[in-house]
Amino acid sequence: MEKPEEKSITVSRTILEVEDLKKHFTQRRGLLSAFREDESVIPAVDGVSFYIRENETMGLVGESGCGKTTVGRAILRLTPLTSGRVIFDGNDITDLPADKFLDVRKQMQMIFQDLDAALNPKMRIRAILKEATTVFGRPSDAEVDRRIDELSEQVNLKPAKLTSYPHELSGGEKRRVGIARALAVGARFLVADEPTSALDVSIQAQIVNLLRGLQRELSLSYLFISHDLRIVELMSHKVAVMYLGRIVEMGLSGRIVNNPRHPYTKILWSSLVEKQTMEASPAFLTRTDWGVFDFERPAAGCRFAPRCPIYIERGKPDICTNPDSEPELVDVGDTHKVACHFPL
Amino acid sequence: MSENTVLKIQDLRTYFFSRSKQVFIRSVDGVDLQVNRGETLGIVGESGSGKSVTALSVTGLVTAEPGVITGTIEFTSNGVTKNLLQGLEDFVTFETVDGRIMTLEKDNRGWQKNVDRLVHRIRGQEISMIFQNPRVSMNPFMTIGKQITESIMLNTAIKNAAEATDKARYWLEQVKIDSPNLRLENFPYGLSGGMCQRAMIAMALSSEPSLLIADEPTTGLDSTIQSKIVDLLVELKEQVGVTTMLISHDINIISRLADNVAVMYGGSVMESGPVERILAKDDEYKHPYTAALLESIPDEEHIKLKGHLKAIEGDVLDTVNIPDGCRFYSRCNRVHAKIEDKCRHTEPDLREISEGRLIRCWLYLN
Amino acid sequence: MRKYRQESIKVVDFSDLPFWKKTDRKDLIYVGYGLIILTLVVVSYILGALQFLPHDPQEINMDLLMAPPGTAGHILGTDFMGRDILSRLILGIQAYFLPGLLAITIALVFGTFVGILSGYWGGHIDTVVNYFSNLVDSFPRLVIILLVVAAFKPSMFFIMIVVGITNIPVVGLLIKDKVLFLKQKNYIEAATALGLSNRVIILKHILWYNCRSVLIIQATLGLAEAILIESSLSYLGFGVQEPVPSWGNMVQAGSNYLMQGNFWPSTAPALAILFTIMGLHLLGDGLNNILEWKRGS
Amino acid sequence: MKFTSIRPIAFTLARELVITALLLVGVSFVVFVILYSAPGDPFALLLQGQVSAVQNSGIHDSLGVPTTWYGQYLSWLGNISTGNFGTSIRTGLPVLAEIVRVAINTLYLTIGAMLITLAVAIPIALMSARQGTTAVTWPLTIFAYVISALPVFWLGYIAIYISTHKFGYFPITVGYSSSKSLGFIPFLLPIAVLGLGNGTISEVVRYLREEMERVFAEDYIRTAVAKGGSIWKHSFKEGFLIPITQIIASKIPFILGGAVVVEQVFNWPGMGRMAWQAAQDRDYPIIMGVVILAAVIVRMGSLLQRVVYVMVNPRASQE
Repeated sequence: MEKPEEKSITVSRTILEVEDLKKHFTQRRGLLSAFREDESVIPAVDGVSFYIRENETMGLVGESGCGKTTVGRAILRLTPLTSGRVIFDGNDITDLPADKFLDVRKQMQMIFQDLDAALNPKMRIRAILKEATTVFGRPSDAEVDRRIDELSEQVNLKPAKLTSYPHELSGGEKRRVGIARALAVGARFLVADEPTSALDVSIQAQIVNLLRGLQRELSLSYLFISHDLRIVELMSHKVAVMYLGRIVEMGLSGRIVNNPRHPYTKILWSSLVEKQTMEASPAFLTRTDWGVFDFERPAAGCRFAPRCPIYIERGKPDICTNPDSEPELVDVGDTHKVACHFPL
Repeated sequence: MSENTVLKIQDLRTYFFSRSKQVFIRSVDGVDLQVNRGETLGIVGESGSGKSVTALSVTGLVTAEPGVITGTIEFTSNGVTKNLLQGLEDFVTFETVDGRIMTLEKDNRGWQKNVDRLVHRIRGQEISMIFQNPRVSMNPFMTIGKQITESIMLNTAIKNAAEATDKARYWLEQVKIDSPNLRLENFPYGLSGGMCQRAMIAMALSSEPSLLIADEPTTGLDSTIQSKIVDLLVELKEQVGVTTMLISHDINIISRLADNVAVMYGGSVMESGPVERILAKDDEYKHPYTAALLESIPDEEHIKLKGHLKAIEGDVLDTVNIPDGCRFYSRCNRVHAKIEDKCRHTEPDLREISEGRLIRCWLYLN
Repeated sequence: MRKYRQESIKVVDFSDLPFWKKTDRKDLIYVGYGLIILTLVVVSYILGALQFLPHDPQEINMDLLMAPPGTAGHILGTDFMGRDILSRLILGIQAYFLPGLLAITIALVFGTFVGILSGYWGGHIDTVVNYFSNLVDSFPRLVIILLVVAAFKPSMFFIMIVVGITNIPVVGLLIKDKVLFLKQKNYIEAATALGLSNRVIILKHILWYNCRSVLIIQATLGLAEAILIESSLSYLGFGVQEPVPSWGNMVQAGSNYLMQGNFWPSTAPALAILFTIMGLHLLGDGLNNILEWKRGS
Repeated sequence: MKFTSIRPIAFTLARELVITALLLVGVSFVVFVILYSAPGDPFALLLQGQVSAVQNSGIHDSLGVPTTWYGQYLSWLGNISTGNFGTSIRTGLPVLAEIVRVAINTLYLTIGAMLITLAVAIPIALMSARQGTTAVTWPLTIFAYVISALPVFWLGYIAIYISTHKFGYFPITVGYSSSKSLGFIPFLLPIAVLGLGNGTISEVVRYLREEMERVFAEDYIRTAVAKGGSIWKHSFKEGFLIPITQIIASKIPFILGGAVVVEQVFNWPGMGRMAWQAAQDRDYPIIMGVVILAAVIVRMGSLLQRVVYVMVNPRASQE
């Protein structure tokens, strides 16, 4: 086993900053819906702020439907923001006109989650990579070939696979192509959306190692989105835990696992690891009787309260369900922030 | 075959023919398994290892062609043993070239009719199944209540609708779904994945089967929901005590639920034995594949130290091009000069090396 | 009994296989037959346009009325006025071919435009397109054409413009569904993330890679429909008028003699319609199965 | 059916009725545009002497006929919304009464033909969906293609020829309402011809088969079989009921179009033949009435389809 990486985080500069990001989806219902304006609003992302420094990985973890993917897509402007600001490399890119935004696209890319849907099934791998290398500028054919060879070597893809179609590749290979495509434009910052989900464990490990190797080689920064707290911890320098559109806990990785302060983080962690850890957790955290709730609409007050074991343990205190007292992220020391009225 | 055996699978082969590539996909390629009464057999393996197809073969649910081509599946209940693949040879003829099936003829429709007759009153009544992706595995056009009631009326002595509804409510309570009365009237649409899976488990148990096949029951659910479902299954195992064949790629789930484990790779069983020995890191016998699989899962220590993960190099075995020798040879890190020739050219047998402990590896044979 | 055979142990890459190995034999038969018919139609059209016919189609031969097929000099026989049926059949293609192409072009061009518009951008455009297509679907095609006929006494080209317009929503909905389906696929999003412009994404990823097969299939079905409309109208007496031949008016004219037991003058054009329309339908369905990889993958 | 589920259906019905009304206004506008732009100003002719619902609105000139295009349109729309479709140019009789007199014949013909089409197509579709391409289903599918490509007018003549020579019936000038002495064959013949020859059988087979195959491959069907249930019962709603109503709704226009030809062949006194006659005589009021009535029938078909869809699909009422 290697020694832990000693990265001095404090000296490098901020590459991406997100301030109070909000994304509300609207759902129209009813008679002749197209002509009516009263809509039901689903806050997929409800005020998220964080920053990522150069050469750093920020992990974003949460259950499906908590809005983590939406955060990634909103940063890359694949979905319009409702409000908030995105600052990339010191420049506010929130309202950048489309043609100016192209410069940002060169530096910021995404690795998509769905293996089968992310690659055009009717294009060969070489054509997919070629398209990516020729988006900006018009390199000569020799240059393109050289670049494709270089990319496939970087992501450890067999050159023979370049003539295949996506559906002929295995899951791991598809993922590698996805990574190569993101690197092809010369991105420095990658949003990796669940890069290890839907992969077998043995392949998962390959991809994690590959992403970490690439980060070292190419000085990349990642926003690493996953539902698997284990992988997130392993990959990231800091971790944010999201619940229903909000960050409920954020801090340096290691602290999140070793010393979680939010009950939700604790539950996420204990639901993942082997039973030994489960048994070591306080009894009320592993009780099985908390139900399943409507994910679409957060409860008033603390949005985690309906599922919260502490809330039940403490006899359902009013502060947790008071609509005016939604807990804010509060620093509890060592840049560790928690949004909870009764942190562990 | 001991009296305690509920299900015994021998030399099961289920192939699919890819018309586009003109090749056989050897999805299940000589599987031997045994499930004993009251125990939970965990089958663990990566995608494409043939574990789900094995389960579908047992209940005659393989729809792609040519499907099951060889083997016996002996199912015992109430003291009667029945081969669920009775007469398979009459429907299939094949020729082998260098020990590999290259030409095959099968009367698929005749076989489907035959297998439907063989599993009649067994499928559903004696063997229940739980599938992955509960939200699409429940009929979206029927209420949860109707679906469970249908299962009860088809498979138990209860033929009265009102009684069956009461029974359905009882089972929904057993699986700890919240507000079971309301759920009876609900359609699967609008229920969360966890709730649908609970309903599905209730439906599977409601026919009071002697064998439950759970095919990736937690895949596609959130980890918090997953752990709840596993908790539920653990609890039901204690209360109901149904014999179970549990299929999963997640070793943690297997380790919590199974008594015995079979590890599958590339369509065949690589090793099997009691769970505490297979999944222990320091057992004296250890298939290199299982060892590598266990190592590639990040454990707590890894995570804390941010160590390099030990990945298994190479790709999951392509079940079209099954090698002559050991299936794991190309990815194996424990081949040494003495056995290399055998590993490359001859497939090892699945051999019992100690009580209840079977392994398919040249390291431990001879 | 079904036979499965793997020929070699070494597996060839799917993309390297010749296409007839990738597809169902049934679909190959369909497409093969369809292509033969299509070629025949196109060649016959050119022959007809160049007046390169075995006989003068208007030449009346009172000595040889209603000759059966196989008669020397008249392979397909003659009609009730002794005119050569083969020549008239070949010339009959003129009645629908160019007008049909016009209808197809209108339907495909505008349908694609409308489909992309409503699928890619959606919103109110989509609502408007939906209402438009529902509106057009409300008219039985032949009935609305009768109205147009009554109002304008139009030529076949004019009628085919109406047919083309009524087919716009059909093509539009197909393209829209395709676009909506593709929009769920991340590779369209990935292309946006890469910095490709909307124009490139629509033209390359959506139209070229994913809609060309739909459009080809719609073109074959469109030609079949043009034949049907033309022959029905000519039969009803609103299309091509005697003595100019059209498959529809040939059936009509021949039908008077059918009751007397003279099948051939009306059956020959009917069979021409039958084989052609069937060929085009089979071509469309076979191509659909092959190009959309419906089977065998 | 429980009471709670009636609300969404009533809601959909109301919604669809509004949409249908909107579309019918659109239909009338399209008809108006065609006739208004026709040479010889047939439209002004049409409005002459008619009692207009908007007569007192001041848009009329001394003749009693509005001069602006919207004036003419609104005036006409007002007329037809009160059931006044004008009078036939040829016979001088009120259009609506004329059409309604023959509409029953057309309805009888089209409904019968639809049933025949489905009766032929459904077994082929179900068989090939369940069994795949076999020695039985493949010829049947080819048969469906052949039938669909047959020109319906020729098929009609052949049918007449056969019935005349084999059975001694000569069905020309036989209509549903006129003669009852000839037995059933004269009535059934046109229906059978239209049912087989309307050109939609192969499409119906293909669509139903594909939907069935798709549903058979769904995970929930596998669950149903695994619990010992019936594959047909579980696939009935999604695989059969919904596609069938869709087919019926979408094929009504084709069958109505085919009816024009078949009524001509058999001298069947229906809307189609009336429209044909009117097109010959340029009797605009009649043909307009037929177009609008046909559109009403088509819209009713889709209304039925929507209602069935909402009744069957628990998800639709939430959308």
